[in-house]
Amino acid sequence: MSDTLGDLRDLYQDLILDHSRHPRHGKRLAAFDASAKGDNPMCGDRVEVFVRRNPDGTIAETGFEARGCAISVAAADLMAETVAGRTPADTRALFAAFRALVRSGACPDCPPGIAAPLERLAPLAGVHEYPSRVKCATLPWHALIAALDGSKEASSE
Amino acid sequence: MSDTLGDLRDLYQDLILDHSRHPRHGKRLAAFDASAKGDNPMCGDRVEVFVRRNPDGTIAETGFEARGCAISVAAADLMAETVAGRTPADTRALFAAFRALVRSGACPDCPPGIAAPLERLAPLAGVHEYPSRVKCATLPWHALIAALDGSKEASSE
Amino acid sequence: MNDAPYPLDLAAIRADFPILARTVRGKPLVFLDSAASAQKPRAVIRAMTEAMETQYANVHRGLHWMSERTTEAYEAARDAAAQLMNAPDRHEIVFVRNSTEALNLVAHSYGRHLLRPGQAVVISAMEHHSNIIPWQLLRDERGIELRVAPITDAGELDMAALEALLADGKVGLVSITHMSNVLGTYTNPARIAALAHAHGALAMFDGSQAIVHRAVDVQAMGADFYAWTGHKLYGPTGIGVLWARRELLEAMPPFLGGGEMISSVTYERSTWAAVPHKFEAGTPAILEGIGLKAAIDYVRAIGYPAIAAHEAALTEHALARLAEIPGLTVLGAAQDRGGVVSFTLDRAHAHDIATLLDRFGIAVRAGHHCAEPLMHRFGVESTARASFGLYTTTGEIDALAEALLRVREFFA
Amino acid sequence: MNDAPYPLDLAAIRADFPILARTVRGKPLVFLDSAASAQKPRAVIRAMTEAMETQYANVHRGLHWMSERTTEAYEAARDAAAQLMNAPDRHEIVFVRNSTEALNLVAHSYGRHLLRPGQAVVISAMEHHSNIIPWQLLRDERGIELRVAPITDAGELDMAALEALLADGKVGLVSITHMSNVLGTYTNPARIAALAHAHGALAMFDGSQAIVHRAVDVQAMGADFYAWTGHKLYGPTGIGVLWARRELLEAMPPFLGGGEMISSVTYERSTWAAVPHKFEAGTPAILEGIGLKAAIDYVRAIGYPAIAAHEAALTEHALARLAEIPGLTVLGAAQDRGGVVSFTLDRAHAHDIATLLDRFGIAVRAGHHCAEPLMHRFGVESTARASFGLYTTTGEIDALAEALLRVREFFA
Ligand SMILES: Cc1ncc(COP(=O)(O)O)c(C=O)c1O
Ligand SMILES: Cc1ncc(COP(=O)(O)O)c(C=O)c1O
Repeated sequence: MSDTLGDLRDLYQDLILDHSRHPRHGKRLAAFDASAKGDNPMCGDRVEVFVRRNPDGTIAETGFEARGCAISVAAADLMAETVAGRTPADTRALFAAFRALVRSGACPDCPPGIAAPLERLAPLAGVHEYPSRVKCATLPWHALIAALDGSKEASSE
Repeated sequence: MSDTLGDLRDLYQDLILDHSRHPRHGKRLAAFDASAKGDNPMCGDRVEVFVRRNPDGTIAETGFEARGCAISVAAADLMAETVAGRTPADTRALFAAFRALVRSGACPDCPPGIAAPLERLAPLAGVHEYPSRVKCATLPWHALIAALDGSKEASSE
Repeated sequence: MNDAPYPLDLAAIRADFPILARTVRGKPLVFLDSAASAQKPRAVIRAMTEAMETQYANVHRGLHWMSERTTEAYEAARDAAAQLMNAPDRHEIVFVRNSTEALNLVAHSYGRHLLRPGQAVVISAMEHHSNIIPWQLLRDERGIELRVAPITDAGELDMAALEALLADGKVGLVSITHMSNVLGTYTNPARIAALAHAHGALAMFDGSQAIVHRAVDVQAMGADFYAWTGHKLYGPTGIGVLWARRELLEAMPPFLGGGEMISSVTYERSTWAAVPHKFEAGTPAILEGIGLKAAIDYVRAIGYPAIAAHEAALTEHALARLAEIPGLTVLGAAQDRGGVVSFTLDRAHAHDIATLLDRFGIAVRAGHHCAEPLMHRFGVESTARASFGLYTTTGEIDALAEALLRVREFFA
Repeated sequence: MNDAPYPLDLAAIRADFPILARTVRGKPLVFLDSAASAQKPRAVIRAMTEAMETQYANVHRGLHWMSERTTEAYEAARDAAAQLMNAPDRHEIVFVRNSTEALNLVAHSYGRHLLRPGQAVVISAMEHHSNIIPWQLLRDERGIELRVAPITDAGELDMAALEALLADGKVGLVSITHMSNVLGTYTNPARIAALAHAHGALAMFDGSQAIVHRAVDVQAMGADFYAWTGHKLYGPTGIGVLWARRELLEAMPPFLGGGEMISSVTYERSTWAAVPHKFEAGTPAILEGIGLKAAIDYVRAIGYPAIAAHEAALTEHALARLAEIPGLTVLGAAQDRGGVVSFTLDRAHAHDIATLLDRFGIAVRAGHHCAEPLMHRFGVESTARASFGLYTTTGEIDALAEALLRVREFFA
């Protein structure tokens, strides 16, 4: 069974496990400029994302309250980590790249400027083997984009 | 193709063709004691059966107005021929035997007393190969039984 | 017919349909009942068999390999159906059991909730019962008027009369067949939709017959709803398609309630999943979706240009051969007509014709073809009907014509 | 377990299901998701394939050989279904798409037309969404009250509370599951029906799960309606069964309108075919009926006594093995429970459990199992669920238990 455990590690890399168990950003921010909820009714995952902005409009800090699986919590935490300091437009571009990554396992056409943060998100690429779990990984991003857009609820599909 | 024509004759025996083209009883009776309609909505066959009774309750005469296929018209005409002089109970028994005949091609368990009229109806036995046409052959009988029962419409199924 | 190479390789196509090798009553099967339901190519049979043998589980929400793969295969049918109709959005494809359910879904969800009493629905005089009864039930339950656009003696939709029916602006929905299953008449959905829209009505088309023979482009025709059924398009029974514009689907309340169609459930209040799932309650016809995908792929590989040309050739040939038979009358004479030909023959009853043809191994349908009011329109109770599929040959039509001569003799 | 010979020949049964020979992720498939949908035996696959290859046409009204034979094969499914449930009359079997449609049919046709505002419907706290939403829609549209009979912490129906809900005589229909798809609890339909009848209500049972494992006798249980779904009984998707007492079916108006369900049609007024056809609009799921017949024959050949004994043995084994896993909590503890076991495991989320088990080739389901209110009742968001079919082995349950220990370690 040792190679099965190897398989498990493949998908649930230590990094993911660590972020899901001890999320650094897993809290409601004391002060925030925007927030939005995301809901994956198919599996009961639920996340609320809080965003504080810098005066220049870039993201100062992101926090979240999540109830969900290891993948969604880790995805939320890694997201919070990688979007800090980015403009909303950058964040959107990063989400597009991330979505490609978790849907197909790679993002060959991704702009080089995005390589570094995408690298950071790469541990989640294994999710592409489980199409129904892709939503777990993208749910916090949908909520974040909704918050940036000023709506209260993410409309994921 | 000659043996196909033979096959055709099998089912549409001369007798049937003859009765369907020149029904002896295909008319509304001038005077009648009971009548009922039968309807086969599946194929548009429609028949109305008229019965005149003898003082002893036996059937004096049966007539019918039919719009339908060769099988249903011939069946109605042969029915009218064979039920004349019979009591309602006899008629019912004959119908049961006839139904077995057109459903299965034979009526092995039929009471011997019924052998002679059943023989007369035997040309219709070939219908059993076409389950959806069995109703064509039984429709006039359903109407006749309904008339004997005093209802106006046969409830066939 | 001209000298161009024949548009499709009939021998190869026939070899794709195992059932065509069968004999019936000792004679080769001549299956001229495709408009009722078409035969299935090996690709469809194989797709369903392989799913059951190698890759099957319930779809959606399953997180294991079998369920993920089955979901992909099933959802691929949605993509295929969207492409087939040139639907702008795969989420506009709602899987239902058959055309009948598609029409009922619209009558229930759109008709009972978004039409108002006093509004009207227009159908035509050549509809299948499945495009009549749902509107009658709606009328009787909700006071929505039902109007019937007449057809001409040639069996064509009377466009002037249709326009007159729309004139008072009360019509909310026009629901008309794209091809008559009795007369073979093609209607002109683009013109009908334009007319409907000009008078504030939506346009729905019953494509059960049309999509079998002709490319359907719901965007080009400007349709609002389009319905069809898998089993006539060489696919399995148990699956059909309702296409509707997304904003309509979003405005419509759900029809059936249950698993798969919800977003969240409490006893007080439930919310619905996004379209199309809102309309797909319960375990869907998974294997049938997989089979339908194979059928769509099969049809697209042959291509509608070839299919339509073949249909036109067969129809022309059939009309010519049947015209040679004394006492035979073909119903309708539309300019634009396809591979469905209904006829009466002297005094012979349609049922007797069908039964006698069956003795020759020839399968035709007889009856009212689920279009009683249309029968009345033409003053008949029933007709015999020969209908063609992409595997039909002119030789089979010749066999029909010869057999009909014998039938006629027989009843002479 | 005792020393009696094992009730069924598992090796032979497993050999009947081609998919069980598959590997997933390099490991033998361990399919513990049969409650979502069961795998198909070769007999079912063959029946459907043979129909498509040798004997297919649309049913009813066809007068030719292919149609006559296909009609016989399809209608034989009705006889088989009637026998399976000990229905007194084959005409009481209505074919639908699945359990969900059966429940909706009753909610629409019976609920909207024969229940009156002010009356109530009672369901239980352990229903599948398919037995919740149709009644919610009915409530919101027609002012029929919806009452929920509570369950105990053990996951059993609280019969005293049910009786209290019936006491005011306002309840027209009690609709309750025969077996919970989450807890595995069997209810007691005979007692429920007696109680309902004593208070003037009808009794409907959702037999989606129960009929897979236990002999159902609708007459002995005194049911008025009984619903189930083909794909869980080793049959194809796209077909399900509603059984109802004939007088009810006769009193109920049609649900969907269209072909096949009419007696006669004019624009003014249409009349309906006799039951069950009144409720079967459009081309039915013909191939699926033929497949379902094969599934029923397969199940009957093995026999419910053996199937039920096997289920009991598997359930006992599973509960024992899962009890050994620290941190694992099984939902419910009903006295009478069957082959469905839902559980939570420490901090591990159900979805992660399912995904990790999948890496071992083990298929379980995770989520709310279309029973959100029941999840809330037990204070959980989701569970993992292992469920058994007649091909399930104790060895597979052992594999699950061992893998769960690794999963636990992994998340420790
Ligand atoms: C108890 C119960 N009821 C109803 C259903 C619905 O069955 P279907 O999805 O086939 O309609 C299911 C299964 O999903 C079930 O387990
Ligand atoms: C024009 C037309 N509409 C609707 C239908 C109904 O299709 P289905 O029986 O598959 O629902 C048919 C075929 O029967 C048809 O030919």
